[in-house]
Amino acid sequence: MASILTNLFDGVAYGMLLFVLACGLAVTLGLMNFVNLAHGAFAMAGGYICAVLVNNSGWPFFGGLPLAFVGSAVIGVALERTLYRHLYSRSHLDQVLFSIGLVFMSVAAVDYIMGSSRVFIKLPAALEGQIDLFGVGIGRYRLMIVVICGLLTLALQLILVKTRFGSRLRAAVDDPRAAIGLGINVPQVFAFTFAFGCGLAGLGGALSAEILGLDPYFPLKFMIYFLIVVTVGGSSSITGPFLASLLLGIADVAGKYYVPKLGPFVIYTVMIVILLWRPNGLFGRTAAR
Amino acid sequence: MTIALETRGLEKSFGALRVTRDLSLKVMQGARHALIGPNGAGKTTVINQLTGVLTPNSGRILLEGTDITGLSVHKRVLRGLSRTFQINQLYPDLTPLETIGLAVSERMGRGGDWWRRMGTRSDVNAEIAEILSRFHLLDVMTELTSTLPYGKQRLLEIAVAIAAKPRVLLLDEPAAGVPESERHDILAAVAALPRDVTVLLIEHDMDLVFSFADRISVLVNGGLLTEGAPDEVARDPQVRAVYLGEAADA
Amino acid sequence: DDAVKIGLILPMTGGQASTGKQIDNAIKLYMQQKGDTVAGKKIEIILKDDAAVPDNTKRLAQELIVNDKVNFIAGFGVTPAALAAAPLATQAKIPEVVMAAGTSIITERSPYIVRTSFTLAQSSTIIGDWAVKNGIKKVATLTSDYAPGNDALTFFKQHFTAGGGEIVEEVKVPLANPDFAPFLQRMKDSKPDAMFVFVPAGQGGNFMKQYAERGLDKSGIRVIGPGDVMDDDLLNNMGDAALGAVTAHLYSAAHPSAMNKDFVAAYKNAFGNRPGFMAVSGYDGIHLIYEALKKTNGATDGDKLIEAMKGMKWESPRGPISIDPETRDIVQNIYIRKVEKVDGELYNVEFATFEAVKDSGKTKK
Amino acid sequence: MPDLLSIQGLRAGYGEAVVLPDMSLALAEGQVLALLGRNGTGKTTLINSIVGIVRRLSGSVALAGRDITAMRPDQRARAGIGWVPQERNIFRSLTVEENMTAVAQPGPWTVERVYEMFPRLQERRRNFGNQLSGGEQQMLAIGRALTLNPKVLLLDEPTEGLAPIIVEELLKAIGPITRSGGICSIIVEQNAQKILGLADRVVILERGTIVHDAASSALKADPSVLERHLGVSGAKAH
Amino acid sequence: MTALFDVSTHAMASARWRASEVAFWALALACAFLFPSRYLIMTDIVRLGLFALSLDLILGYAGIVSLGHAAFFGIGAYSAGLLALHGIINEPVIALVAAGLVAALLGFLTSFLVIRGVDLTRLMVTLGIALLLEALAERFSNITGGTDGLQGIEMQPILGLFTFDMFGKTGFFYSLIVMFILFLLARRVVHSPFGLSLRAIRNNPLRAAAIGVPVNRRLIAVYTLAAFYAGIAGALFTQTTALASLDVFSFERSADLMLVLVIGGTGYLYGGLIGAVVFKMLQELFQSITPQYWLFWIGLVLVVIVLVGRARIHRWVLFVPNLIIRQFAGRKAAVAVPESDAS
Ligand SMILES: Nc1ncnc2c1ncn2[C@@H]1O[C@H](COP(=O)(O)OP(=O)(O)OP(=O)(O)O)[C@@H](O)[C@H]1O
Ligand SMILES: Nc1ncnc2c1ncn2[C@@H]1O[C@H](COP(=O)(O)OP(=O)(O)OP(=O)(O)O)[C@@H](O)[C@H]1O
Ligand SMILES: CC(C)C[C@H](N)C(=O)O
Ligand SMILES: [Mg+2]
Ligand SMILES: [Mg+2]
Repeated sequence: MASILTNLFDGVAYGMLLFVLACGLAVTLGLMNFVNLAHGAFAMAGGYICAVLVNNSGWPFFGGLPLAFVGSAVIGVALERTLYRHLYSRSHLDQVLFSIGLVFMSVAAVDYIMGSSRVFIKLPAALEGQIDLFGVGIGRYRLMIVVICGLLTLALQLILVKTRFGSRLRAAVDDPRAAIGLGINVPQVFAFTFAFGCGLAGLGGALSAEILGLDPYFPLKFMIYFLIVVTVGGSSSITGPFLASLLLGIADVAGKYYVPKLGPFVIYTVMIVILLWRPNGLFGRTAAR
Repeated sequence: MTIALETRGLEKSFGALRVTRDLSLKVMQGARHALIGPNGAGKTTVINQLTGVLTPNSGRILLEGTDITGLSVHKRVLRGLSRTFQINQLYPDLTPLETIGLAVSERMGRGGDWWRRMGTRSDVNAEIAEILSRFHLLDVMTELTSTLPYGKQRLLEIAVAIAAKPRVLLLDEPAAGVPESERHDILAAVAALPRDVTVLLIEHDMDLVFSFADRISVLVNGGLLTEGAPDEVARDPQVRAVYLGEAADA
Repeated sequence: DDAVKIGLILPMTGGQASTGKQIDNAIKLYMQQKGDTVAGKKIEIILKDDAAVPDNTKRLAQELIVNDKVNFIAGFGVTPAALAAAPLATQAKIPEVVMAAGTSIITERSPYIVRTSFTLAQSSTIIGDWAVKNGIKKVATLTSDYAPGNDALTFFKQHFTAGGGEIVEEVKVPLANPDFAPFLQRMKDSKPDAMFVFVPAGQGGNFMKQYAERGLDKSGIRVIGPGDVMDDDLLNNMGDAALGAVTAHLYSAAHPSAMNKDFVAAYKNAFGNRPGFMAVSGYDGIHLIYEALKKTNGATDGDKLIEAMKGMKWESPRGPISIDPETRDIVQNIYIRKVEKVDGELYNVEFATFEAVKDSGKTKK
Repeated sequence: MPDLLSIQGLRAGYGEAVVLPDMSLALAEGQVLALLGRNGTGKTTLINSIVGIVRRLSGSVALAGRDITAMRPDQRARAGIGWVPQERNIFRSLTVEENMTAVAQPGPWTVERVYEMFPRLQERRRNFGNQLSGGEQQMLAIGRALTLNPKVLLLDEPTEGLAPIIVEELLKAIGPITRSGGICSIIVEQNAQKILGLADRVVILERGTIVHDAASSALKADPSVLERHLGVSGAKAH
Repeated sequence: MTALFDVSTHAMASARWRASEVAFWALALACAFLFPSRYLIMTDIVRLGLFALSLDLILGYAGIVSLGHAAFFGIGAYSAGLLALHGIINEPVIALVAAGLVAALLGFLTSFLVIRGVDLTRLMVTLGIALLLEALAERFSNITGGTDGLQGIEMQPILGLFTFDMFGKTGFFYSLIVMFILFLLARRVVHSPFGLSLRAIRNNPLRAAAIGVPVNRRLIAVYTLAAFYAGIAGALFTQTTALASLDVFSFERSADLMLVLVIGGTGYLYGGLIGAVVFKMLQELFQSITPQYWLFWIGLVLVVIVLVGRARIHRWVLFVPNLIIRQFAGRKAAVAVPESDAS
């Protein structure tokens, strides 16, 4: 019984981590309709920024996390203003080519600068080990992930659904020409959104170093996972990818625990089955695009 | 006279919204039938069910006496039911020649030929040539559809529907967006159809409706309000109240 | 002509890139130390990246042989790559020096293959024996699900159960595995005395961190295994959780010999981090080539070179090693090490030595 | 009284093609101007130049005496240009209500007031843009422009696809909206008949140039102008 | 009657061989004799070109995006490998066709999963299928050799006459001929009414159905055909390298394929071939300059290609050839230029 709950908790934490990593992509791909396969590169950037600050410059871990967000967001907005914005109106295939190109460049550049070995971020002692809660082992680090990610999710959902910014963003995506003609500052909305998505990715990258490992191939290795989350979740809201992340996290952990022989089958099978059942993802709007 | 197209107790809802309510409609063979009604009355939805794009929740659709309710879109076309769209549905990267060529090939059941090159069957070519010239599209036949002026695109939209040699043709606001001076091209093309082709027209331009239709059904809130000859309908106070307004003086 | 060409095929990109980098670095270091001429011939290295994909390996090897007319092919980060090149070595009659790949079968695939790395049988059998002798009765195993992992598992099991040990849980994790949590939980729930672990070098760090997170270090479940999981490359970053892990391996950066001290210092000086066992394998691989050329007096005939390599013995940073004249595989000491803190850094400190261990995985004739 | 909207020597087009060679036009407060012309004569181009989404080569646009030529389209919109695009351009993944709230500016026109004008929209308020009928989309495009509370209302073929009774109501409403709100309106229309009764002033374009500019009462008196420029008889169609 | 004449000439025009196409193939053949030391990489290019051609059939013509095309490549590769390894079919050409058919069967079965859904769904479902197959191949290591791959494949001479040699000469000509034959078939198919209906579906499935095109059936047919092509490419891979290992199914293989096709341009059949040449040559060039960091430069090239615009690059690259061709063949005979992309 205790191990069921521990597994459930691990699954939730893993899912939340996936969500923070992928939700920026859910915004760029799902809302802005831009296929940014380089999303993982921003996560990697956040991870390395945090690692360098904490390991080399002696920053505390909790000081490194916000800077991972800010650093990635700044890189994101710089690239958005110079490169990405020229590609919003291009075909998806162009976007794929472009963003894969960026991934390749980032991988090689990080390999050159940081070396190809894995990097770890030194954690404060408070985050190490497990707490025992009525026999259920709760990892402290994972607990922190659950808390941070949970709060982020709530905030994000509020911004997108309850604020005018959310509908302006969707309007800008649907029809940029009409949106700008009707008073929406489309470039600004896009740049802000993009930067925010990159920042989240950076935060996710810093949080995930401990669990997923951080090395120059991070953006390529996890690209598939991000895409799975976004597709299974559907692109019309943040709740979709969130539930998809949780579902996949729990299914993956449970699958590996109970049927370790079927390891990789679980996540792919879950994905295919869901997509056959709901081709637009769990929360996709059937009629939209 | 036989019935070309008929619906029996058609029902369609989007969630809680009943868009088609117990609709029973008969369109006679060779009729020039118009379907009018307020915005959002469900006219386009009816067409979408007739052609198989939407599946009705209940009710039957009969084409020349046979039940086609469960048939897929393309099979209905092969049985002689063809349509135009309220908003052009064309192939931006294909030329009018290819667009019409494909429609003709499909109608002759040769659309699946994978070993034969296009343009090698003279019967197909002859028919393409005939349709292109009837719709004044010969001079632009090798240009990409996306680069054609709107009026030509609208003509092509109708030409494609007619290339399928329908026995029943459904027109959804064929004159939408076409300026008055060019409407007669479209009207003329439709008027030139053989008399045994049945036409069901949806249109908000009352000049066009009254000059074209010999029978009019009025749809309101998904159900049939009234039906009759044009002058009867035009005089109907209910129709005037919900749809025509005061200006109608046909 | 006066040049000897060596086609060095390594994974320089992709998940195995760190293996390739270590070997490449070690070879550069060696040539810097020993000069680039042997027996009057200039040594020329042609480095190619195969990203650990066997068909790349094969094409690159073939082109190196046919177009560049290389005299050796060397490197090979993973088993399938080494195997893919084997028929070419045979056909072209040139030596294939395997500097990383670790499954037993490799050297049997061509009479021209020589290995300077290790086989997983070497370390896994030793740790199996050691475990039995040191009072470990119940072991749960966690191995990466691919050929080397399966080798490690099989040989460990053989020796451990033969000595009366019991395997209480056996988990194979996918090679590309992001999160160890569920597997570790399974380990924990099976309550063993120790867990036998093989994951490819790069993943060791993550594994150990999660091992600690789950409190396995505190619950008295020790980590044992072949040394890959405790690769010197990453060891120092793993944190105190790694303390006390016992592994059997061919090399430790803490190996107490003068030669090794110099090697470690020079490597650190040149590349900024510690050499791992891959670096040593590369270092010895190029040494073997140099020595063979010396013996043949610069002659590059493949058969002669292989003959020269067979039975060669020398002192490596890892300790004394030799090439088995029958199998052309490496014979080396396997050390039992424990992770300890030395001068504030984590090291695998050797405390027992099994001398001149041959690969026991060869098919018995 | 100063002109609310004033266009001076505007030259605009697409790529190489110049559609409007040299356009000057001024509208006073309370004025409703009908813009007529055959297909492709540049009516939409003129509207879109005022909105700011067509490439301007030279000339200037001023709103209430303030030069807005250098402004981006979104700034112009917020400064008071309200636009009903010819293609409606409803935001398909926004609900009916969001389509309006996303762009709304403070002022007398609220979403509620639009609902009063088009009750149909209120019924469909939670529908997404791509789930509307053709006519409902048109109503929404008009409502959306109104919630911007513009000083200049640009309506590009607003009656297309609307039921006759709605057309009638809409056209009847535009005059009062314009006059009571102290704004000005430009309506592009294919059907000259529908519009003559409503507009104060009629401008006819031909190849991007104004060929006729007069009070609509003058046109009513002399239908031959329509015949000449638009190729349709000024007399009743039937 | 001139209308009829016009229609038939124009209708047939697209299928007519252009001077540039003849030049292309002449050049390909010339390469075979000009670079006798590079047969291996050229074989690699030909194989990749054929594989990309297969993707073009579904992506460029029918608008089906796939990130899992390696599934069929892999099935073809393993089928050919197993057939040869166990001596079931020893003659390579027959084995090749057999392997292609196995892949086609898989294509047919999975097509039902793929034709549903929007682009993104298709992308992920295809990817999922390929990854599942990879996992299966790993699991059933007693058949597939697991991570070590199939070992000890020995190919018999082609038609009993031509042995595969160390220099890759036989392998190259074999691959080139197979590719050319399949190219001719593909060319025939895309210029048929069937091919036209695919383009119509890609452009507007709603309208396609509304003129009587059985959309799903056509998509299933072309998906199966493309799987056959990919299977053949995979089988060629095994036959010319005597290898088959898990990475034939890998995501990287599918992703590279996408890059290749997009670089070359979709929807005119030559895109995959040209893309394969460009991609492989760039890779080769950068790898020889910097074996460690070549990815950076490839990435940079991709980014630049997109920023400059593929269409513009095509125009620049084709400027000189077109000039020459026009001299000889008159104004209309310029090199085919790709259609605008799907999606
Ligand atoms: N997918 C959908 N989901 C929900 N409601 C829908 C959907 N499609 C249409 N509707 C609603 O159904 C009603 C009928 O729409 P339909 O398009 O059939 O009207 P119409 O009679 O063609 O109107 P118009 O003359 O304005 O084109 C409308 O109120 C519309 O909002
Ligand atoms: N995006 C564009 N790119 C290039 N040319 C265009 C574009 N839009 C319009 N044109 C051209 O500009 C000219 C004027 O077009 P415009 O749309 O302004 O005419 P219009 O009077 O609004 O016609 P309609 O009655 O059809 O709406 C036409 O010749 C048209 O072909
Ligand atoms: C232990 C590892 C170095 C083994 C190597 N990856 C191989 O495939 O053989
Ligand atoms: Mg409608
Ligand atoms: Mg216009």
